[in-house]
Amino acid sequence: MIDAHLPILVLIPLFLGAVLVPAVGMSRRSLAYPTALLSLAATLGLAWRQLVVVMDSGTIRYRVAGWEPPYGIELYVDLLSAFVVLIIAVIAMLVVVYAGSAVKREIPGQEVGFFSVMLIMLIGLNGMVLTGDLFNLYVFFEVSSLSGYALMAVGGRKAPVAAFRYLILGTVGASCYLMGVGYLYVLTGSLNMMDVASLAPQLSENPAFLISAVLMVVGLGLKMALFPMHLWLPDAYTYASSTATAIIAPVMTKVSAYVLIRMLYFVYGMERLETVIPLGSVITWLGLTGVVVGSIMAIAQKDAKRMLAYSSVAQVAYIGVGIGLGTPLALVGALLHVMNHAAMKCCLFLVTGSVFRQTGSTRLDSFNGIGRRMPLTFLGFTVAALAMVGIPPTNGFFSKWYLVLGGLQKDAWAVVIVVVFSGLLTGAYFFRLLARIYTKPTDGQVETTAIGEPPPAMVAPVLLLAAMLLLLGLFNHWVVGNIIEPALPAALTERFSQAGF
Amino acid sequence: MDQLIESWRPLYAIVVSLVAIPLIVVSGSRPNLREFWTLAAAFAKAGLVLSMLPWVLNGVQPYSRLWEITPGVELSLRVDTLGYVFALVASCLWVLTSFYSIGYVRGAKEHKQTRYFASFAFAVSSTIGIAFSGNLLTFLIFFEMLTLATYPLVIHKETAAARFAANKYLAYTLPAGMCLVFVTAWCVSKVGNVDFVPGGFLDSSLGSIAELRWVFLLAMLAVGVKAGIMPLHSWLPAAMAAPTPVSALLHAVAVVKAGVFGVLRITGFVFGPDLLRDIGVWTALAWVAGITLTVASLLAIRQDNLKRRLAYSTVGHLSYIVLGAAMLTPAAWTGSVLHLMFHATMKITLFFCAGAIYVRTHKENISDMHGIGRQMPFTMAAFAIGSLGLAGVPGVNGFVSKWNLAVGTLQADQAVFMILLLVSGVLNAAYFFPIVRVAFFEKNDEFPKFGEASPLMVVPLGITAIVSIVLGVAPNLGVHALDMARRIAAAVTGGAA
Amino acid sequence: MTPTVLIFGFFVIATVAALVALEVRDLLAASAVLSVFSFVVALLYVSLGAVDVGFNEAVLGAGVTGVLFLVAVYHTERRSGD
Amino acid sequence: MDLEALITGRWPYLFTVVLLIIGLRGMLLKSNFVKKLIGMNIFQGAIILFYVVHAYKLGATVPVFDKHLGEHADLYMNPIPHGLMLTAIVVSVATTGVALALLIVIHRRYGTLEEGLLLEKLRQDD
Amino acid sequence: MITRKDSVILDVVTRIMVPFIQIFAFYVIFHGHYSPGGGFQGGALLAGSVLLQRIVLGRDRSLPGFPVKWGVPFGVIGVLLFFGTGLLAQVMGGNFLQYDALPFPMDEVWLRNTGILLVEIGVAFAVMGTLIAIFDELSGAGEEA
Repeated sequence: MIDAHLPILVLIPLFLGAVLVPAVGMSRRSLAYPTALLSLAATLGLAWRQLVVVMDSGTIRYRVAGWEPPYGIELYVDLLSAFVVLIIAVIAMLVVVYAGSAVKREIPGQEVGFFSVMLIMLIGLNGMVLTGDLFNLYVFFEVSSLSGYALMAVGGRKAPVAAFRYLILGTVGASCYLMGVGYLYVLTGSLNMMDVASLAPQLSENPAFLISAVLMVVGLGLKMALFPMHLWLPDAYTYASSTATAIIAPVMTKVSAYVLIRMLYFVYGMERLETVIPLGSVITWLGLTGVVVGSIMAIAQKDAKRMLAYSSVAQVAYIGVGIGLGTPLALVGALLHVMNHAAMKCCLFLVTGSVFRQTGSTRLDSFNGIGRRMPLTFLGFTVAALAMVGIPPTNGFFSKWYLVLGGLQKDAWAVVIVVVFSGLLTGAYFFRLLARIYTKPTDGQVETTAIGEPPPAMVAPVLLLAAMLLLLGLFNHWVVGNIIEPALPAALTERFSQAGF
Repeated sequence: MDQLIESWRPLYAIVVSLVAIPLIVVSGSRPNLREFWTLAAAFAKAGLVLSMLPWVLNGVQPYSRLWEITPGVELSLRVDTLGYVFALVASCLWVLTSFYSIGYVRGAKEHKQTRYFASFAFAVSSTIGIAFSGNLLTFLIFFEMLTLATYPLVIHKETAAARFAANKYLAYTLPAGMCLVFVTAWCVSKVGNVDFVPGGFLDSSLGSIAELRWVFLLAMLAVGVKAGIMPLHSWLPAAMAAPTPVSALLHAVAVVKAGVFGVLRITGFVFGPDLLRDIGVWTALAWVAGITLTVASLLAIRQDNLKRRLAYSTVGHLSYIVLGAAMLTPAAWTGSVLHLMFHATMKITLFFCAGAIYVRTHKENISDMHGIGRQMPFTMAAFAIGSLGLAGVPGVNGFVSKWNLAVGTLQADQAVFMILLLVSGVLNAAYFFPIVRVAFFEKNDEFPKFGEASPLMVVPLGITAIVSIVLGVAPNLGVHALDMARRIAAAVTGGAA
Repeated sequence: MTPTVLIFGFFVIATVAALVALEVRDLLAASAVLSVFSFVVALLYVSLGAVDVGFNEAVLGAGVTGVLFLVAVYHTERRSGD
Repeated sequence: MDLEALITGRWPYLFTVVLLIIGLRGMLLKSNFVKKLIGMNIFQGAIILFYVVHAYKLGATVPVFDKHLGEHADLYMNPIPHGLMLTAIVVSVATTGVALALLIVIHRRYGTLEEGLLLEKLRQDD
Repeated sequence: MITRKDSVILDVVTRIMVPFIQIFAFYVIFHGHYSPGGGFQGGALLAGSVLLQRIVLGRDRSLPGFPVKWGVPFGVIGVLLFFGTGLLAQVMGGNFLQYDALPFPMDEVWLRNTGILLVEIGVAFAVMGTLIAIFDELSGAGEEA
């Protein structure tokens, strides 16, 4: 009986956590951390259970308040959404374990607010993934955005400015999305995704339908920081506290990317849109440009967090490339990269957090020779960096691998070449950094001797993530074969059925 | 067709040194224990590889099928004869190099020895992985792992030169890796199953000639960097900034041979002789190799730094192998495979000698080595043997492989390449013999008394020198090198050598 | 139901209020005009038949938002550069 | 549909579009942060207006049950957009609240809310 | 900033207005499910009445009415009420928020009525608590400076 209710049950521990953290935190601040941990652990367990259930017995459609779909809100959980929810839960769990010691040092006195707002953000993100209702998605979209602004505003001195800028752009994005929903509603009279999807085939020639698709791409593109809508991202990531970045960077943009995939391929039907406007090609080209520009910008940075932020722009652009290409293998690549990049970026940002905690700075200078002082932490960092570059057999290689195969399916040579060789640009900044980390600096920098490993709770998540990166790489086919591939829209796989699937 | 037999031994042979890495790292503060792990792994690996010899000689291919790593492609390890030859060379020489390394790093008081030994173990694992890869994707994975494993070794000294060399190394090998990714992806999307097949699995129906040529070009760029084909060779002399055992094993055996091995795999097992003739690229490859071996020899003469001279010599000799592969005839392939093995024993001898000299005298330049042969007679005698072999003097194993190569060029009706081979042999003599002459026949009064380096270094180099001679006299002794080479050549080219 | 003229009038007022709110240099006045805008829009909602939306907009948009703006302006500065 | 019919039949939509543009212009072009927020409020108001205008049916009444009209759905306006907009308004107020809180913090740290001045001060921070 | 403004008129009007606003707010909440209004508006009105006191009477004199500390707990109570109702329905075998599954001894129509009412009250509390908390946060932020 419980299984049928899983979609809503996943959200409930988060809700309870979000209200209980401030409640218990007001009396004893130290209780906030265990409460948050507990609620996330419950979510993690439920998310895992949900994935298992969905794999066993198929999609769960849950009617909130028992209303029939077109009128009530429906939660729609298929393999993909269960999978993304699990990714969010795992990443969040690790970050929260890490945050216990990190937050106390980095943003003292604000632990309660941090955990509470973070849980609210996770509600929003999970809600975006789970809901089957377009307007409900908007609400969750805003819930996650608002709490995201709040999280980002706490941190460095400049954090509020960055957060405010993000707020303005984010609101434009959310409003674009809302307009898109509006047009769709005008056309179909329904807000239920499945309903709209079943009506979409008759509408593909309708200009309003196309406008709404474009508006959605812009709205979600802004939130996922798809080039050139990434302008808010570098500042926001750089100035927010490392822990906040470590949860926002991996999850927020990825969830938006996932929602974009869900919209374009499951609701609108990309192949029908393609026949009227070259939306896919535009997204692909934006993605390719983003990969190159993001990577080049990352090379030019002097601050590790900023560098990682620009590399996020590039990595998200890979997802964009996959979305735009729209061949099954490219979509597999995009979805795999959603997972892979979440894990990699989380690991990298956690390490910058540790470095900040131990040295008080995240400038590249402060990484000089630090590999000897924090060997375990930087073992994790190294693996993640290699995954970013796309060295096999880490998972980063395989998402690009599928993108390349997807490109070859369509004979999209530009994609193939850019995706294959962009690893060089990524390598340019990561190997430079690795050389800094593991060898003594040549420019006579003073070596600080007092630096050591952070507390175990800050090392363990990094190492766990690093292990995940390798395992997800080696066993990527399990994920692809059991989760991603069965979840792809049937129309798409039929079109490319000769492609080895 | 060889018989297949399922076995975990190939996997164990790869994993054994990976297992050693954490042990090495953990016992970093206790050097003797740490070195014990290195040696244990080295012996275990060599033992595992040697234990597969009977199978290979009887035409049985052990394979470990792991799991599917991408749709339609498994992570598979398969020990065919060519892979076995390469693994044999790498694992046996690792044993010797381990002893030698211990003597070297302690003698030269290198820093960060733990990192050094750990990276070394990682590199050897990757090399064996390359050798045993059953398909192109597995090959790619280990190929990239090798790139990574070598990076810390090149940058080891952390001097400006070492940094420069390491960056240069990456700047060459990373793009090469990307090319290989492309080639692999192309093959997977065209063929699906990318298992290596003697004679190649691609055929001319898969794309236009131009497309196939491009793919071949990229494939050659991918493996050619590690194989030091000109103009992709310049990282190799720069990488001589690494400690000498690294140069000895990796830059004479593992890494560069992995590149050459890649050339053999791509030409013989991916494209195949027929397709290469169809798209007409084999002569181009042959000319590049021919030019490389001549020019590299000429450049070697001009080097005064001993290790750099050896590096250019390596570049030249790698191209012998590539040239043999490009000829596509049975004898040429036999020569290539033999040279893959024999060059390793000779060149590692020379590098061991260079290292021994460096540890004792801190001299790197040939012009400073007057009369050193009297101080270190065993070392320089071994050096002389290696030099003779590389110059192609009968009696040392280098002659056997060069002979087969020369026959192969004639089989292909390309006498011009035989002339290049002969010229290069003369040039080899021209840059090696002066060193021997300087060492033994010139006097230097201000040279203080030194004596031999530690036995940990002298014994390995003595062994490799002796092995070189033994194989020169009886190439089929012990591991049946000649038979194996002939079988590979027959399988690939479809004719008896 | 409601005369079209009235709706048209509300629209015009709303547009003018929006323009004024953005152009006035005194932020306190701008906040006040924003409240006016919200209120007019609320009236529009009501006259377009969305009674509860209008209700909500009047309370939240015109009331609470206006108050929040006032507080913020008091805490920061009244003058705007543009 | 010709232009005249478009303008006469759909003038409420035109107004919403005008409001949207006014709001967007304020958000993106005004240099004062408070002005940006005012623009944002107008922008969101316009979107809500769009939904409400769409839900408006001539000759129908407010979507509240009326004994005299009975259960003829045609006679009521579509209540769903209205319900949605209630939420949208709350969202916009919450956004404004968060944004204003940020503004106060920014002003406390940098003493200005003008974009140009602020950028200069940010640069000095480095 | 929120200090007392010396205006008797404002003062008196506020004192008279606040109870009316609040009563109206409760009306809105309780009638929400069959006339315009509901939890959102009612909560906002309640919050509005508190904010009016805060602004006109000044922070000090308005605090006894609704202390700053209460904002968050009100929100928490509201959310818990909302979820409690939803979960109760779920525990009793219905879907989340499926009112007719609530275990109260009433017929179905009344059950729905009561269920919605509980939820509306929860929402009202949450909205009120949150808005006041935002306001207090905003106006308090300046005082620390």
